[in-house]
Amino acid sequence: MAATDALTAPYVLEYTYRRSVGPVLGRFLTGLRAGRIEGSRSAAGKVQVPPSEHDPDTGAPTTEFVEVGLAGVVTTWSWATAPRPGQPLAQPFAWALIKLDGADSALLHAVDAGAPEKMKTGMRVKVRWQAERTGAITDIACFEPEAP
Amino acid sequence: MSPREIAIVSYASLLAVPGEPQRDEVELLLPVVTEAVARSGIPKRELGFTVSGSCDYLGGRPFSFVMALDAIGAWPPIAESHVEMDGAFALYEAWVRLQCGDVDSALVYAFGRSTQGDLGRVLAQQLDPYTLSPLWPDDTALAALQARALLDRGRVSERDFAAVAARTRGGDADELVQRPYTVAPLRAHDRGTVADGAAAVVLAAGDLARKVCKRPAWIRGIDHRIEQHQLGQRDLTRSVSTALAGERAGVGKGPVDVAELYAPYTHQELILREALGLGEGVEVNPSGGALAAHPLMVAGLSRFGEAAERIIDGSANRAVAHATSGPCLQQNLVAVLEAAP
Amino acid sequence: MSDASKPAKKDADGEVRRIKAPVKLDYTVTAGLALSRFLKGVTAGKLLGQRCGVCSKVYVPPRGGCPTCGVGMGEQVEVKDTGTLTTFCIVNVPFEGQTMKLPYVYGLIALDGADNALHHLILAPPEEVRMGMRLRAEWVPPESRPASMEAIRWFVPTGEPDAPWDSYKEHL
Amino acid sequence: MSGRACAITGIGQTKHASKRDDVSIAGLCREAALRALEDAGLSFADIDAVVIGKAPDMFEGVMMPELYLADALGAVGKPMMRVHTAGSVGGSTAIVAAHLISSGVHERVLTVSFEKQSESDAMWALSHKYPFQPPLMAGAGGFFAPIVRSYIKRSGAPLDTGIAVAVKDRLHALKNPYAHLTLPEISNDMVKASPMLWDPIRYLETCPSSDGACALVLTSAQAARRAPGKPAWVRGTSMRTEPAVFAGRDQVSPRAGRECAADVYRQAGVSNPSKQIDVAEIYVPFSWFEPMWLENLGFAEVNQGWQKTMDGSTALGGALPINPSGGVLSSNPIGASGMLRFAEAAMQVRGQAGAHQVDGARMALGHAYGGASQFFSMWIVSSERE
Repeated sequence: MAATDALTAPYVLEYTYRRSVGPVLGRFLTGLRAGRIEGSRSAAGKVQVPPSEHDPDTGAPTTEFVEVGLAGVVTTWSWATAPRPGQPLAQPFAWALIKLDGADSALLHAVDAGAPEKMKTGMRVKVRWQAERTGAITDIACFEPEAP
Repeated sequence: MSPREIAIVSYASLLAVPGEPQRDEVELLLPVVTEAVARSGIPKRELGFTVSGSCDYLGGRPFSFVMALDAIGAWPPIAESHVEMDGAFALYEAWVRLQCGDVDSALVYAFGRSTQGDLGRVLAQQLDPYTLSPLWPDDTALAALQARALLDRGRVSERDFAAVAARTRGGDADELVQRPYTVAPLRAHDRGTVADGAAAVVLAAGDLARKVCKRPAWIRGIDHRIEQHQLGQRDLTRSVSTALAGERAGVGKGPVDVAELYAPYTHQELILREALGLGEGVEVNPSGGALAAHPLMVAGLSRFGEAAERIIDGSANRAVAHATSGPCLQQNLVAVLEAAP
Repeated sequence: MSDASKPAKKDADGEVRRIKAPVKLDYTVTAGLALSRFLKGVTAGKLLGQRCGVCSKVYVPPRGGCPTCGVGMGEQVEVKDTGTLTTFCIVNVPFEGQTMKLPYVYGLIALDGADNALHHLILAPPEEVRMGMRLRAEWVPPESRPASMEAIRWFVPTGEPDAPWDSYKEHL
Repeated sequence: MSGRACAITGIGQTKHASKRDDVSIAGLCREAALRALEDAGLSFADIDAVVIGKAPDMFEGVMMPELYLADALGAVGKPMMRVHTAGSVGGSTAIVAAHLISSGVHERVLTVSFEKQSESDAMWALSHKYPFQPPLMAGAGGFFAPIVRSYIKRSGAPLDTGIAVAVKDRLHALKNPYAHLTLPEISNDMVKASPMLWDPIRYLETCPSSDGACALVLTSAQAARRAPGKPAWVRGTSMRTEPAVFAGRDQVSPRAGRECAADVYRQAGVSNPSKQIDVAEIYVPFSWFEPMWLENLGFAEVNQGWQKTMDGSTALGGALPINPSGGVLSSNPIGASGMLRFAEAAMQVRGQAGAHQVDGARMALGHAYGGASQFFSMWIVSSERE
């Protein structure tokens, strides 16, 4: 059988899942909609953003929330030359882990920096909100350099 | 209770080359299973346990492992299990099953037709569904965060990444490092070539292994560990789960001749070498590893098979096999294989 | 723009309770070698099975391997487009992508010359459908035949006497 | 069972419902896990390894969810595995976890299975059109209804056998506070009047679609000594598989099921299952599968399983109570359904089944099956270690 003999066909897996988020993520997403970022605080005092549903050390349910800053520090980054469908920005941007002021863990999001030369580990970035917010991680449109 | 002596006694694999006729899962797997079983010298009907690894998302339809059963001829009925993970974790399940003592051999297989979809988008489904996957980060974007963190830590450079690529898949490191970025600081050669493939391994215990194989690859230690999922909660420059699994498997108890490490990205090989304490003298990924060909769900089991082959063919006495799963080396499995039980 | 930012639902107290997560993944899938041969036959109006070289059973459609022997299938065998309905169900459930008007019959058909039974639609008044009923394929016209089992639109009764129980009881 | 003794010291499950809108996927799993840990007198920190199981990832749209769940289930720094053997997965997952104990590899293992079915739609996930494949079959009911028809033809069972099972299991569910379906008004007439979906299967003869999770803590005998409650002991485990389609296949009473049962009976020293087994939780997603499995499992002669159903033997208070929890017909979080059977068997021999307790139950069978009636997993648990 020749190389081209097997039949092939396009196939699309398409569906819209409906996720219930539970109380902890619900609070986080409600905060985003209101323009506020909240993390969880563990018994040992560690602040996680996004919040964890449980204490990372003990496994106990999260009960304490802390509002953190809307700006923070890039702990590491990469540069997406050709953004893919669904990603936060259509033009080239940086993926970054961002430790928000007051948080002990870093959040993954995009940074609209224009060019990779503008990116640096340790730089400060701030939230750019979506104009219309619905209560989703995408309510944060992206981050942008704090001082241009 | 000291663990029972278990060895890899045979291995076979098939990587589909682009442009070949398009085999389906069964057609990829059937010759591989047939060859591994034939090489083991154990009649198929006598194998005590069968376990496989695969993932539905590679083809986008549920129950892919059910269709693949035709490749093994499960009749009369067989004692069988399946993990929705890399086949290396299926091998771990088989090892545990053999430790129970009532069966002496097992067939482990894996298949993955990873080229059917856009792997970058497919792997985004692996992430926290509330805060990560809605952003659709692709695997390269995340691996590049890890690579940058490693560069920032110092001691390694992008040229070191290129050197890993040059060693395992050919090319000149100085030339490779001049090429354009895909997702900076990574370039095309830093990511494994996505491939379709299948692999199978036969395990046997004690005297049966000695009977069917001249130099069985004895599993002297095996362990796996998982880490936090959120990248922002880990030190991405170190693989603590690999270090712990390696320690539990006994990697440091003797000299290592060869290591087959499942590193889908060049910089991850560097992180894994460090976590396992593998010095300059250790030959790493003579097979080309997951960089030369990266069939998901198969690449980990292949590392076990390739490492075992080096023991079986007499070219190594002590080997390390490693498999990973998840974004940026979240989960890691390590085994030590030796010529002497 | 993000295809993930669909509005979240909220309850009366305003707390976000759920999110919508649209997923769209594009694949190119293969029918594999054995099924491709069969499907090309189907578009030409032929049902080409394969016989296992070990157990001699004929499978239609052929499979990548013999399910009981775990070996590649051998000799190609053309089977008839007539057969016996071994068992069936009457579908009364609406679902997305359905092509038949409810209620309709769906069953297992042992084709003459094949050793397995295949699933397909039966076009007949549900109350008249019986186990053992003799059927024949009704093909989609050649110019519009797809490369799938849907090249056969459905099976219809031939009007022959029912097959005896012993002739199909192994195909349940 | 081979290897070291394995004890079940903790059992937990969620309240099952068509939509557990109050929890995330992790929250659902943790609800069951925390109950199992509390029952075992342990915390996440005491656990050596975690094994999770669920049916296809596409049900929730999370690929390899063990990665995302590692933190929530206390697995960070530990071994974690994910099993998937179709509908039998909940049972297989418990067996893989039991092997981690009986092999001597670990002392305390947490195993969790779940399905959050409401995040998608099972019919969509199971019936969407894939290139080159045969026309749509209308979900699991469309697949299994012809097999039920074959059973009726072969056995000559009265046509209301399925109705009897549907009523009995729903009456049992009324005694189970975790059950999804609670139909106090259930009756033969009500089942009979429900729509015929996949003739011969009526709406009320089918299982619901549920959100839910189940968790078990398994330990070595030594670790079980420190458990606050009485353990159940695993006396046998078995898994068997056969191909989905082959010439001459008996889909009504698959050989894999018969051999799986024979294997697990042998390990537990059971020569007469009807006599020696006090209660069985078997996987009955469509009511007719009770008589079919009674035969396949050796509780009844071939073609006579329906007699036990019809004479009341399988109801609570009967000679061989089947599915005192209400079974899959009352709660069906698919990935967890098998483990719920295994868990109920263990609850029965521990005497902790409350209103659905079978008096004096000492030996119980947990059973699950999946795929095209081709994957089987079973365990036998007992109040006695040997």
